[in-house]
Amino acid sequence: MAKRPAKKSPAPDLANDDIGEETRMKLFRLQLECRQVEQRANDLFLQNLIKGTSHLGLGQEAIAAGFGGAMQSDDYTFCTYRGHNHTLVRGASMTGVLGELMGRECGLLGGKGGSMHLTSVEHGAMGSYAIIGAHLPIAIGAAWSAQYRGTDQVSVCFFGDGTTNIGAFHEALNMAVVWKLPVVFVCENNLYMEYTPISSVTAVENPAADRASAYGLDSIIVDGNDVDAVHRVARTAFAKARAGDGPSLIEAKTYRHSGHSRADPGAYRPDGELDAWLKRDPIPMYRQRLLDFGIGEADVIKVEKDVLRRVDEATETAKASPPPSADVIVTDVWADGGSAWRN
Amino acid sequence: MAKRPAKKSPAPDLANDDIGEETRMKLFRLQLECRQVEQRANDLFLQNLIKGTSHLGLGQEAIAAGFGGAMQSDDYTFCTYRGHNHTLVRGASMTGVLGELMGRECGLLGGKGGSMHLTSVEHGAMGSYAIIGAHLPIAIGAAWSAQYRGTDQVSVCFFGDGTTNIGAFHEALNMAVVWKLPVVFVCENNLYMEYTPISSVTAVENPAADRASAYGLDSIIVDGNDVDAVHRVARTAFAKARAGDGPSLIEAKTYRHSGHSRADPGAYRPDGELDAWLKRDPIPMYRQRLLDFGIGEADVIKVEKDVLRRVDEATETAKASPPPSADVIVTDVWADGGSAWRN
Amino acid sequence: MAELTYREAVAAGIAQEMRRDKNVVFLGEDIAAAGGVFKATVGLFEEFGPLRVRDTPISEQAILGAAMGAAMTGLRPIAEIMFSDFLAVCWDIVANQMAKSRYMTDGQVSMPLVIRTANGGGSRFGAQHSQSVENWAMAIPGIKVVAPSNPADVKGLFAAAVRDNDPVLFFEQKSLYATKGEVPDGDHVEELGKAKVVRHGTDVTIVALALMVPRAVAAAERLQQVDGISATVVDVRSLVPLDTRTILSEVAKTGRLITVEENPRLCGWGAEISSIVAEEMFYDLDGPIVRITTPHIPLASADLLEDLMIPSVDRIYDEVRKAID
Amino acid sequence: MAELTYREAVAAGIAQEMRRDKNVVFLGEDIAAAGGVFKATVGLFEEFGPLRVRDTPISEQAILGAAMGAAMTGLRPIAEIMFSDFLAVCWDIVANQMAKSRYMTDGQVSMPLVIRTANGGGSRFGAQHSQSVENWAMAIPGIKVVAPSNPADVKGLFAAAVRDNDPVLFFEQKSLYATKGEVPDGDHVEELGKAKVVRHGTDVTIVALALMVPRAVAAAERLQQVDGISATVVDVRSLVPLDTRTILSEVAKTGRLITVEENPRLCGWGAEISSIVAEEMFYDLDGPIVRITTPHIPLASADLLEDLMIPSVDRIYDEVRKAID
Ligand SMILES: Cc1ncc(C[n+]2csc(CCOP(=O)(O)OP(=O)(O)O)c2C)c(N)n1
Ligand SMILES: Cc1ncc(C[n+]2csc(CCOP(=O)(O)OP(=O)(O)O)c2C)c(N)n1
Ligand SMILES: [Mg+2]
Ligand SMILES: [Mg+2]
Repeated sequence: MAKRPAKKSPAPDLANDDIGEETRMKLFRLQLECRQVEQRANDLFLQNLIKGTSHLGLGQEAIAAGFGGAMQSDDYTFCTYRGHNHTLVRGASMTGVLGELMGRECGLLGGKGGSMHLTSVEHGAMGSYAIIGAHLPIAIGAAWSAQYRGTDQVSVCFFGDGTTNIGAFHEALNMAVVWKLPVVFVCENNLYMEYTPISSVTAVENPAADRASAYGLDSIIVDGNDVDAVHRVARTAFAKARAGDGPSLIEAKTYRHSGHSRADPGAYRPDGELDAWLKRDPIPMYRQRLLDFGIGEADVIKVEKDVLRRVDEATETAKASPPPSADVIVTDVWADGGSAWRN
Repeated sequence: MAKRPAKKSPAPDLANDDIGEETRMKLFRLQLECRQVEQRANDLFLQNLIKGTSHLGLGQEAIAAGFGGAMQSDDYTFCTYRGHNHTLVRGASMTGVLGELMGRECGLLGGKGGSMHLTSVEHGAMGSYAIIGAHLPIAIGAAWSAQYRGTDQVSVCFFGDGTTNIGAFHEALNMAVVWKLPVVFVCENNLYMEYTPISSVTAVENPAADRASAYGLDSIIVDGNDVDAVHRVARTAFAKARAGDGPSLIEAKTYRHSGHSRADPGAYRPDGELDAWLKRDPIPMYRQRLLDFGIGEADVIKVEKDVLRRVDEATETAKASPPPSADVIVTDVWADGGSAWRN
Repeated sequence: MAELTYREAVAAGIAQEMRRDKNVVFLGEDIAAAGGVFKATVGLFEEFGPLRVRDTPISEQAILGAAMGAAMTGLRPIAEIMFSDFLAVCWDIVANQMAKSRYMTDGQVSMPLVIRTANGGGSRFGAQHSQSVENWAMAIPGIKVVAPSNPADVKGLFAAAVRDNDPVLFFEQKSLYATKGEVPDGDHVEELGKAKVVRHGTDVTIVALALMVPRAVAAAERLQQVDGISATVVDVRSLVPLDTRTILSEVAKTGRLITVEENPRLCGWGAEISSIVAEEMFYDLDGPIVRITTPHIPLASADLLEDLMIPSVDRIYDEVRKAID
Repeated sequence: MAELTYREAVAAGIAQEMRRDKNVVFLGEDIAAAGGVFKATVGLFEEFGPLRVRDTPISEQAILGAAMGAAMTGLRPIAEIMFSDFLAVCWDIVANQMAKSRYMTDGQVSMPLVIRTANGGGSRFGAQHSQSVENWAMAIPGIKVVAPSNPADVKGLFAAAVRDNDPVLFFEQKSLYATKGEVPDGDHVEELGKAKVVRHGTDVTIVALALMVPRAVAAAERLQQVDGISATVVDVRSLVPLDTRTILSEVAKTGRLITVEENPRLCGWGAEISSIVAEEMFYDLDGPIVRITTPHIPLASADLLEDLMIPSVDRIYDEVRKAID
């Protein structure tokens, strides 16, 4: 675990705790699962067991956990190539995630999709999309479907700050509002596109929040490193969506601890920036909060050990899984299970 | 000429006239040229002399004239398929415009482009674009070029209300602001896309103006049927652009008198809507203003006759022009003048 | 049987499927209240109401994205892209998303949707509103591609497209909207991936699609009458899946292949079929394979120029005769 | 002569042109301060400064639109689209605008610009970051299409592309970035539209592009050594303009044609070349034309699967041998 931050959290208002111990433990566990799986993924890179690219969300776990922890099991998640966390918090198997990164048969996608496309439809994780912007309109389609079918499902769409500058963002936001769809757009503002600071290419300071009014939406900014805060805005937005009151656009301020992708050492970051954000690492911060709320350290350690054990097991299972058989190349292009384009 | 509106204009403040007689006469003449050429185009349809589609800007002339009258000769205009007016006000020949609509050799584009693509590069009319949104990013490119070359040219981009909902709008606005480009975006809000009211598909009331803040721009709305008002916002925006202070986004409220295109009778418009707007027809309104400002009716009539004569002449010349020779099919795909894709 | 226009058959096809299955929904620009800019969707809004027939903003990425997200979650959307040229503004959703999601997710994601669009030239709309882009779609693995040549096929192939569980790009030829033909009443469903031999001959096999089919047939009639050349005409109907069996067996009978495409020359579907035949039937051929196409040039708008660019009956007749001589 | 990587040759090619002509400007995502995500543009920002080498937002339509508007008004922009798959999000600007404006305006508009983009597979990036889409571009009249196979051609063809007055899509193969080769010093300019015969043979002509060229050459060497089959290998280099003269004359010498494409099977450039040969050289052929391609399936990401999909030396060797037997 990373070092606990020096600054002590303010004393919690125990009487006014709107979140509660059970949810807190869940949010902690979800964050930890993300962190441990991704750190393991990083180790597996270094052992050359992961061949393709990979985009870690280290440091951004509070967003995935805060929203994921507020979802119903039949809600829909749409996320990006930086989507390990969002997929995991829906309940997708760690083995499936690590296996996919390693290109093994046990992978969530059988080795066909890779790190950038994690999907687990049975868990509502409707896909990780690797072309910037595309999944925003797709997410509104799932929300439209829920609305049409008369369910109370919500479609939640995660994307980065850089994504706010592409056309599909604009089209999706407008149509979602016009059709009053149950969709929640979550911009994870980690200050950078790949290597370029978002501030150098964006006309406004808050790339999502300052655009909300262009769609008649409220401007919502949340501390993306505070899982409680994230959880609260999530609950509010979901309630609004389920009540038929339409979409929300939320900007969560955060930071990624590693480079953009596996290939990136992150040299473009000014000195001290990473350190400052490491002091606000969501996981040790939240661990401290649990203790401040009177949760016993033994209980916390139990979760930590349990998560680590499960990640260890998943790693071994995934490592033991064979590479996909060549036969799968020709399956599942079409609904009939095959790939024939001619008779 | 249409009937003069019943309501008398307020008495003009002659002492405080920031526009002046000469400019006023020019703005009047420009509007009239647009009106007469397009009415002629309509007549030519009915005579089956125009084969393709055509999108008239009848009723929207004050916008083309107000901006066109404020441009320098080396400024750039980018407009849409509804671009006859914007092309004419830059000085493109009436014969070339009518000839192109009729598919004649004398057409601005030699019959290759048609009504939707009028262009006259020598007059700064850099093209009419028929796919919604595309020319907004293209217009920023011309502005970037002017900025890079250190000229004081401005790039002016006209588009409709419906265009504010497509992705390219968003991308162009953001990049124009980030690069502080000398570009002026003019949204002609005529209340409709093709047949669908813009209000039914847009998240905000003013499709352009209510989005300005999403790019850190001022929200500017102008009466698009009042050429003086249009001319004033044009001058301000151009001065800002030439001073290096970046783009403007202007929403001009207006109405098209005819259907979306030749094929459209406009049956979707509520009863009385067209009549109400015809009372605010920019051209008779402006004619009255000229008289109110003390300009002699004889001078006004002289302009009217002169424009009509020129349109008559252009019509005859265009009619007399042969259809394009088949040889032109294979010219000008490439810069070498030809179309060969192989040796 | 009723005589319908190609345009009416579109509305009839959509209505048939919407009546059958309430998960079929329809979205696009100006398609609802106004009945579509080609008047091909008249009456649907009135019959099925605003929840099932929805007007959209001018946001093609949102239109197709919405269709895709809905298809992934239980609906069977039909999306209109007004002119096929506009597929370029939302090509990512077609080529990178719809086409690949099922495969990339190892079959987890289902994508039962249809994109219908007005394709092709002949309306003097100029280079940005007249393209024949069915070959763009054929080049993308994971998309089915259909292009009917007559009203009965419009209805029958459309029904098949809606009932298919894969994304189908359905190309309607603008110049055919006003043409008429007999259309079977009631539930009329064709099979995707079946070509149709619309004329039987012995000397040469002409393979055509959409607007090129009636033109090829007319050229074949003239070849018969004037030159005594007997031509088979195959209406491909579906580019993906492609009925190579029918094409190959018809070529085997005549020993000669000529393709007639509206798309511009390079990398058209005619090249694909030509290359299949050149690879698999080389020894059955009695002469070169000839492709008749629009030249590899943007389309001009003036009527006279446009008519010279898109293969006409005259040109098909001339080129086939020259090839067979 | 210096030995450069393909990646270094990109930067060298851009630098050469920017030094020569101050109207050459360069824009794209992460290309400036960061030197590009493939490190193919390292040093340019430092040498030419922020006015000529500009980082953009993630706004591909704005990137290409800006390039187009600038090209129409006196500049000669180079635009980067990071991965060629992303051309789908800005395809309208390429296919409907850049490609058609000169023609539609009867030659009034000039369009001297280059789009460079990382194309193709082999990096285990999955179906949305590995496509070989040079055939998308070839299908559009009005776009020139270039794809170099080695560092010298990168520099020489890039210079030609920048100096050309038409829009050029310049495809760099990702898997070649790390490969090395001798590159002429100083002003090095090749001609667009000239194929190169990279190996002379007598039994069969193999036509290849980009990454398929070194693989075809390796397969040809093995065919020679193991089977005594003597293969010509033609590096197409430029799909538009296409050097049919060289291709046809090499096919005439061997009587057999095999194309090797990385793009998925349907409507690839191999089909186009096959159909040209089947039409114009039918009587010179001694056997079927064979196309070797990636299957018509989205690319899988796992290394093992991806390697089985893209034509390998082994597969080229096997298929040529089988065809010639
Ligand atoms: C259309 C498109 N353009 C460019 C890219 C390349 N790309 C991948 S991630 C990325 C940066 C995205 O930044 P942001 O949205 O802030 O997300 P983050 O990576 O920070 O999570 C870019 C430019 C892409 N995948 N798709
Ligand atoms: C990308 C794209 N989608 C749709 C169309 C069809 N279309 C042409 S004009 C038009 C309406 C445009 O409305 P608006 O921007 O308000 O301009 P107006 O016609 O009112 O001047 C539409 C939908 C198109 N040309 N391009
Ligand atoms: Mg970011
Ligand atoms: Mg409008």
